[in-house]
Amino acid sequence: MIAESLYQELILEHYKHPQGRGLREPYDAEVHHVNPTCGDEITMRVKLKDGADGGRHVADVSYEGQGCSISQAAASVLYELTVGSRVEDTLQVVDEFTRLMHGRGQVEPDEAVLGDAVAFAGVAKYPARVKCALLAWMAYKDAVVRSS
Amino acid sequence: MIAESLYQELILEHYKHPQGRGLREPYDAEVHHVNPTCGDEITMRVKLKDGADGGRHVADVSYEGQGCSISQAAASVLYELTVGSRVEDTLQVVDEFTRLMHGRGQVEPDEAVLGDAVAFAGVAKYPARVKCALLAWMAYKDAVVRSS
Amino acid sequence: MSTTFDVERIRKDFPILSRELPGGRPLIYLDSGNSSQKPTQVIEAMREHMAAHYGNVGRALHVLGSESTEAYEGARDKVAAFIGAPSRDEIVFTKNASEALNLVAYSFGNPICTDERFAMGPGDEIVITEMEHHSNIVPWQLLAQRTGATLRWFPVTDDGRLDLSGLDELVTERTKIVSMVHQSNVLGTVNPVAPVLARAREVGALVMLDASQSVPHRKVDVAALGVDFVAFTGHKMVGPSGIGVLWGRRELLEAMPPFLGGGEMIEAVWMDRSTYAPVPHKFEAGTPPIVEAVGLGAAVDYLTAVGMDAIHEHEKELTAYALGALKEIDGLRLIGPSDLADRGGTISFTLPDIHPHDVGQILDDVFGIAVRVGHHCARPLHLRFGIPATTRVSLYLYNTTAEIDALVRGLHHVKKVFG
Amino acid sequence: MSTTFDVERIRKDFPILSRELPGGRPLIYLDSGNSSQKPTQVIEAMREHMAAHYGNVGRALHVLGSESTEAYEGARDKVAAFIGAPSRDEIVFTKNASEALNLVAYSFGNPICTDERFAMGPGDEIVITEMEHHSNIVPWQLLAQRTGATLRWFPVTDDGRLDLSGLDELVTERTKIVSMVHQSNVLGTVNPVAPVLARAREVGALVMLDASQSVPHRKVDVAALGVDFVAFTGHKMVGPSGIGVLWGRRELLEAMPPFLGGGEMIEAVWMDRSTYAPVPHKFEAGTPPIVEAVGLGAAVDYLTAVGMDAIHEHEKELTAYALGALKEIDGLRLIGPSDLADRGGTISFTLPDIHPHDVGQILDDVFGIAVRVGHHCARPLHLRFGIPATTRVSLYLYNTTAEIDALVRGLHHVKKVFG
Ligand SMILES: Cc1ncc(COP(=O)(O)O)c(C=O)c1O
Ligand SMILES: Cc1ncc(COP(=O)(O)O)c(C=O)c1O
Repeated sequence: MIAESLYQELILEHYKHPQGRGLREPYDAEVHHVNPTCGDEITMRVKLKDGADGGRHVADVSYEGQGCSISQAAASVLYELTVGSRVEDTLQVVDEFTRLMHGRGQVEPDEAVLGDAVAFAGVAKYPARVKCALLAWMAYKDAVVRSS
Repeated sequence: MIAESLYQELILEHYKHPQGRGLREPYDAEVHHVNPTCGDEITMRVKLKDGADGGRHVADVSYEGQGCSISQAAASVLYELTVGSRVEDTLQVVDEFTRLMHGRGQVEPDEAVLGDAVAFAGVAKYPARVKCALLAWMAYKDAVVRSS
Repeated sequence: MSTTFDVERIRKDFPILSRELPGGRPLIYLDSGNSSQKPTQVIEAMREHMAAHYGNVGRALHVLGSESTEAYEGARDKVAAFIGAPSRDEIVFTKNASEALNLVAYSFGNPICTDERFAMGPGDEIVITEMEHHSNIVPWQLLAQRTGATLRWFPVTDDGRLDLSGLDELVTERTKIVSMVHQSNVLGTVNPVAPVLARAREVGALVMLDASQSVPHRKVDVAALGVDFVAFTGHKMVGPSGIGVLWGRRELLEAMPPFLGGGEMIEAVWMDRSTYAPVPHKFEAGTPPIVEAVGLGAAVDYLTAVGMDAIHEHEKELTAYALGALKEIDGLRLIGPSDLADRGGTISFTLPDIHPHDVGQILDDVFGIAVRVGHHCARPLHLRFGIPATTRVSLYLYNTTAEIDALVRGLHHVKKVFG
Repeated sequence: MSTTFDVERIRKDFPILSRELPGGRPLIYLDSGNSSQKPTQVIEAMREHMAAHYGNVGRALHVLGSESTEAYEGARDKVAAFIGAPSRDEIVFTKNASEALNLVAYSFGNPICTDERFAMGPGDEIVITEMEHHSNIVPWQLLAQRTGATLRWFPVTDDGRLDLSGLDELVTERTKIVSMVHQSNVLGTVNPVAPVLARAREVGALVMLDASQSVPHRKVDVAALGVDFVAFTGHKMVGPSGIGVLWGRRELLEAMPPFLGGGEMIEAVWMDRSTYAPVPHKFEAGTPPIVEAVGLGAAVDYLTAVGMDAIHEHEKELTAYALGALKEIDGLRLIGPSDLADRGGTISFTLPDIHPHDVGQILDDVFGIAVRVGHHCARPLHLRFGIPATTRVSLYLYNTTAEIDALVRGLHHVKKVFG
């Protein structure tokens, strides 16, 4: 059954138990993104900080949103993959994730970069759902740009 | 060949040698009718008079027009059938002619009423040409109404 | 099921219904409110026309031109008879229902037109309802923005009915037109036309019905309804895409300014001015949807042969069955009337903590069940119910109780996945 | 005939061409400028889509919805590539070329839009030409009437060319848009775009091309042309009725106000306001011509496979042959250029003292030859030449020199009947 490839256990887990959800202070930038075709929405705040290594690090990502399991789980996974990491590294994850989503199921995901986000590989085969998976990630990218 | 039924010898004769053509004085009413789909036009004048029998008679029908052989020949035949006749009788011809034209080729023409106009029977099978055949006759009916 | 109505025989007419989806799933199509499937009779009429009779209409004297013109105008006759139009000349072919609604909206506030009824400016009002499809909202918003007129609307009650309690305050001497949906594409509600029409007549307002969801499903008689304009669309009534219908009272169509300009809608053209063809051609600029009209004519023939009353009866039985069966899904919230009175076979609902997109996706992926999920082009109605989206099941003549059973099984599975 | 171009093989693709007309006449179709015939490839693509893949586009997540969306948006890709559009998002599907022209005309003088380029009022000017199809005249007349702007036009020379001698006086700082036909549907003339465009750019006017008669017959590259808008229509390019195309520069399409309001053209809707979808969807309200887009995509594939250059070459040879052959008809007056430079395969003429309707009728009745007679939706052009109507022969990829021979025989017969 095809659905198995879309609704991975990991996605369902994150949907049912979202990580880092809620809007928190302090933050450098807040953005609100909407997916007009299906009405999914997310409000996301990003707080950056200087790391011990001299680079910029992600101090916190907090969010509120509504939407399908894919869009909600994506935000939860994003929280886990970004908080505590170097900003540049997280942007590399965004790029790799975007590439995977636009690959129509033909792109081999780079697990080393993507980590848990690799569970979304199946979404790429569903053009109508790609935007759901990308919503949080696009919001994140936007918020990081506005934080700098 | 189907065309034979449309382009009767009599129609071609009237087209090549139109009877009563030209605009003449005096007249009671002048009308201008146009067939917008094919651009056929006719200007027609009607002069009525009181007949010896007490009824109204057609003293003259004069016209100028441009258009296809069907529309031009129809005006010429109309001239021959109306001038000198009782107005009521000519209106009966108009009605019978109209009925024939709208009959899609299924109506049996009343030759006694129609006279030479029966040559147009074939036109009824060509919906696009029916308006050509009717142009002069509708103008005539209109002009008679305005003459009274 | 009624004895004269043989749904299995009908299903055979729709080739797509025997299609196998990828992975060997059968197709269970419960999305006819979005667009209906087409019977072989329609598909073949279109193919045959293109393969043997096609020519442009109106303009050509030759055999193909005559055959196409006859087929095209013949479709107009069929549609006129189907909806009880007093005259075939009151049937305007558009590209879809949306164009028909826009055509009427653009008739207002046009300086070209001096008819008082179509004047529109500040102080004038347009009345719609909160349960409209976007296609009966946005054209009026745009009109209000262009002219400075005010847009107002009827609210919707908690059980999905039109709230007419404020009728007299809403429809007033300021109202130029009331445009409302005949049957809601979300709630299934069939709206009462008579009281609104009576009030509109009292104040001299015109009334337009968006019948996109009623004409395909029940006998609609425009003369009996007594309204001024009716819009509907071919693709929802077993006809092709690319064609819609505006019916309007002749006298109004004649008073309205032209909308789209071009070939076929004219009487005579000079460089600096034009005169226009009589209705309906005045509103059909350019080459019309010829093959689509042929298909729509065949669709009307098909629906008539099956019988609109029989179709309506079948859908009613299916709807009763579905409303009953869905009760067994824990927590399912119906958005729309739960009784059968004045409602069609469109059933929208939510499931607690499961987003409709996930419901639709699993139904489709696992069971081949096609439903629609989202706001169904009726976002304001969803806002009114405080929900971003619903799952919508919409039934038609070819659906069966077995398909509803499959739906219920599917919904149980969805709940298990997210349980 | 060129060696790679096998017209007999091509003719086999068009089922209607082997049809026998009533009375046993073969069909000789010389009316493609009015509407072209459809190859099996197009007819089958449409049939197959309806029989196995049909669903509404954009809105549905299920298998059929995805397949239809992919086919519909795939057609957009094909059309974009076919005309060299810089972006697929610049292709707007309309119902025909007329709607595309009206869409642009309605973008001007709309109070909703604050972009200076689309402002239109008294003192502003619109420039067209005397050789336009009514579909590129009436929309601008209506616009001028709505806004108080002034409509002006290029005259036509005796040999059927655009008279550009007054270019600088006609296109001035007051001009907001110049809209002209790329290839005349009566004269066959292909108009020079570059000088008009250069002048328009000097004065800051926009330029629209009505390419209804060029896109089907020659390689048209919108980027190379450099204009702002291009309109054309499916049914003249071996595609179905019910679909047309507007190409526009993205930046302009984005600046324009919405035209038709409704489902699919929105981003979000509240009762009192809406935001709109990005182009091209902003201009595609309601259910689009889905099956028709599939057919148009197949048409584009077909034309591309045959090769637009080969088609153009074939038509050029046919045109040369026809212009030569028609010379032998006594008194025949050609309306349009007699040389092959910058002209397509559309040949209009008059015969002394024989009305075109009679010519067309006899050609059709006796020989099965389909030509078009009348003013071909270009009445002002006919007025300019002082004639009410012409007989028009329009050639396409499936025509042969033998058919032109038959035409010449037919014309001799016509002259005999009226001799
Ligand atoms: C030059 C020209 N422009 C516009 C049109 C209108 O096209 P459509 O009838 O598809 O709207 C035509 C054909 O009828 C045409 O030949
Ligand atoms: C109630 C209602 N009105 C209008 C429309 C618009 O119809 P179309 O998409 O054919 O323009 C629809 C369907 O989409 C509808 O359900």
